[in-house]
Amino acid sequence: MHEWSLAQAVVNAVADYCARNSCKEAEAVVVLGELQQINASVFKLALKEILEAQNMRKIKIKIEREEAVFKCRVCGFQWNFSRTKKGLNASDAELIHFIPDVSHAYIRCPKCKSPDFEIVKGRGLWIKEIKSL
Amino acid sequence: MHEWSLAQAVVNAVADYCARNSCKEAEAVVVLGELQQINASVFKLALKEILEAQNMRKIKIKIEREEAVFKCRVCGFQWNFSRTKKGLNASDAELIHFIPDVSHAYIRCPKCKSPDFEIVKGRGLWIKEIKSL
Amino acid sequence: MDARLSVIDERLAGIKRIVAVSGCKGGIGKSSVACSLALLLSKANYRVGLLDLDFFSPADHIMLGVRNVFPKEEKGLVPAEVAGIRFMSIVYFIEDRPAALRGIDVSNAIIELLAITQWHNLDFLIIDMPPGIADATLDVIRLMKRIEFLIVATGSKLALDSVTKLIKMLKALNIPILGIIENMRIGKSNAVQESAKTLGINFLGTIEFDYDFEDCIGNVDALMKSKFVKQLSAIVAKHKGLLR
Amino acid sequence: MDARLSVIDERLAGIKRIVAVSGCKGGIGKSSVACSLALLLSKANYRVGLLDLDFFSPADHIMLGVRNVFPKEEKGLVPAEVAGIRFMSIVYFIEDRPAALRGIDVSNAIIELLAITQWHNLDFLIIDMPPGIADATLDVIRLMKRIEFLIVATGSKLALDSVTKLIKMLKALNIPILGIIENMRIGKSNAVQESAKTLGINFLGTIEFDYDFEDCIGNVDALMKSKFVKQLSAIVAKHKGLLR
Ligand SMILES: Nc1ncnc2c1ncn2[C@@H]1O[C@H](COP(=O)(O)OP(=O)(O)O)[C@@H](O)[C@H]1O
Ligand SMILES: Nc1ncnc2c1ncn2[C@@H]1O[C@H](COP(=O)(O)OP(=O)(O)O)[C@@H](O)[C@H]1O
Ligand SMILES: [Mg+2]
Ligand SMILES: [Mg+2]
Ligand SMILES: [Mg+2]
Ligand SMILES: [Mg+2]
Ligand code: NI
Ligand code: NI
Ligand SMILES: [Zn+2]
Ligand SMILES: [Zn+2]
Repeated sequence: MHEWSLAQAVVNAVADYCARNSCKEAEAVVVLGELQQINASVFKLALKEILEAQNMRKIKIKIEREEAVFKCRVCGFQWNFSRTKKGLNASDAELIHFIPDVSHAYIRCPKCKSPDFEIVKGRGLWIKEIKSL
Repeated sequence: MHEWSLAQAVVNAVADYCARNSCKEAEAVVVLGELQQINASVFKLALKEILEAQNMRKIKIKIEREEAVFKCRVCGFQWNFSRTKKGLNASDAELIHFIPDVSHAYIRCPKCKSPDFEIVKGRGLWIKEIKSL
Repeated sequence: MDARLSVIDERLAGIKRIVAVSGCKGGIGKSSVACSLALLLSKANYRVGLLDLDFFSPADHIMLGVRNVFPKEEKGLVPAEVAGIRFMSIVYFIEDRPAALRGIDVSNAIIELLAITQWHNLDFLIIDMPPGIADATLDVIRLMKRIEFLIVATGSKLALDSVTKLIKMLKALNIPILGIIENMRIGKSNAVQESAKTLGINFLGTIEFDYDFEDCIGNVDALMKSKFVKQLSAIVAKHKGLLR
Repeated sequence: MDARLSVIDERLAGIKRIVAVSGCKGGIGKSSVACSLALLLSKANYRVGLLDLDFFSPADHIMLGVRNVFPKEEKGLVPAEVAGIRFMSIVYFIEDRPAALRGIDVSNAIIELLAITQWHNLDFLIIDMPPGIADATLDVIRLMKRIEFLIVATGSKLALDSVTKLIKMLKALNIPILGIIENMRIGKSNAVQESAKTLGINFLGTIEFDYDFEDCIGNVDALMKSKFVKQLSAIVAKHKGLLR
């Protein structure tokens, strides 16, 4: 349930935005990058709980998903997380869930075996947009 | 005259492109980032000399310039190289000319004094486009 | 927008003091000092956290003989407790695998760790820093506004050259420096003490080269009885105002 | 598109062998071995280049007592010659200033150096690597297809843990490893030799802890007469096929 800590990060970011823009109603679009494997229902529950506890019931948070794409810095090959995910056992995937960057210890370029790849997109959680309503 | 070595890099890149695309006439757009302070006339002369020596007279190379912009990772402040350049003496500027990244030893954020800034653009030479004619 | 940055202050709010043990050069004893200091403070009944930020040569888990523990998932990750110290390290996540991490990955992993680690209330968070003035050093400076540096150096010309650069940078940024500890002294040179003077830094004391230190690694009781820890303990006692 | 990448192979074309001295952990003697090896090979009449890629603790200029030299600008930068060695280092460009370089800056600076340095013909280019498996290590692997690694380690559990990770990665990538040199030996432990065996790596020999080594730093003649260099020289002689 470490999703809670990330939900709180999102709520704080929106609260900061509202404080700066003196608004009480706002909408944020949160993107969940595939590599971090956030459990969306746990995350939504946490968001709801935190928003209520902080009296921020007028904040709406939309959730989008982004697939994870890697690009090898050595051979240029590009691939999706879904392709390499099969090779990971559940406990390795769980460790990447906590710190997505440690994927460099578990995932290799399917073409040249290099661990030197870029996480082009879909690393983890980020806020695409916040606007006041 | 270390511009010669960078001119050769550009010619090689274009030659690689031509080899891959089996063409003899091509045009490249080279961007000179301000921070690297490349002497454009020296650079052009070197390009001409190398293209002739390599029998690549049908290659056209256009040169554009890009101003250098920094952004402080600590306070978020953004500024132009022209602003901090005044504070550099000629020999410091010359060292940045060779390795633009060593600007992190010479330039500080004008607002918070941090050396932890991003070179947002205008670091150095890059090829914006190559196309066969 | 990086939401994680908005929660880091809150995660650190229960921590009274954050001390980064650094020295720019590798192999000068940063990890040895960081672990020993954490043990000493814990033994003196302070609530202590230890964060190993050297992702390439994480050493603290070996030093403390950490085995078969993992943080607890509870509104984030609650560090495992080891010899009374709340301990967080990249080894939980990479174990003994090689991890090819470019600077951008190191930075992202540090931000993630700071955003999800629930330290709760601590008197001290000791950070074991990697060598260099790269992403980890720049990120702790950027993200932990209250950070203080404890510098380790050896008397070697090579180490003094690197540490001098780090100190110059910290001073220019007005970041508090608790002082400098000389480590692995063998001869009689006063080079570290003199450098401290020239740089205007508190010289805290000397830990001599301890020929038996290697045998204590991995065993907390043995460490606590080592000459190394005894000398560090004397340094801490001598500068009581510094760490409390 | 990064044009610089298109010229690196050409810049390295005149170099017969490229040897990276590495070991993942800091302070194990990478710089001491790299400089001494360059001196030994140069004395044996090989044409030798030395590239210091540790941008945070550059040590080779101190070790070799380099002063008041700068590369010559001639169709790029031609390294200054120091004790018969063509020497390239970040210190030409930053001198004694602290340089806050994130991984992306380190990577860019390495690419720039490789693109503009005119080594001309060399029998050996020795690269003094920084600690870690970060940008510098990943870039030399990526950009220098013919690279070979010479590993340095000490008998400490901490050093062996890090070096093991590096070796595992290099082996998985099929990068040639010349072997492992044990440095700073004090006691009688065979830990390095045993690790070499377990990892299937050539164990090349031992350099003992040299209590007089520090006094030789900065003086090439003194270095050449040191016990350190004598022991390294014996290792090189014993494995003649390895470096020629
Ligand atoms: N005072 C000392 N006497 C003897 N060995 C020491 C001493 N301090 C550190 N060491 C040893 O030196 C090596 C480097 O120390 P370490 O704490 O890992 O340095 P760093 O974290 O700066 O890289 C380790 O093998 C450690 O056990
Ligand atoms: N065999 C040895 N005996 C004594 N001191 C040594 C020996 N090898 C290296 N040193 C010293 O140990 C320190 C670390 O060595 P260095 O070559 O800088 O390591 P690295 O490049 O791996 O960080 C330096 O002060 C160096 O002078
Ligand atoms: Mg996570
Ligand atoms: Mg240049
Ligand atoms: Mg350490
Ligand atoms: Mg070194
Ligand atoms: Ni979770
Ligand atoms: Ni020039
Ligand atoms: Zn690949
Ligand atoms: Zn700033």
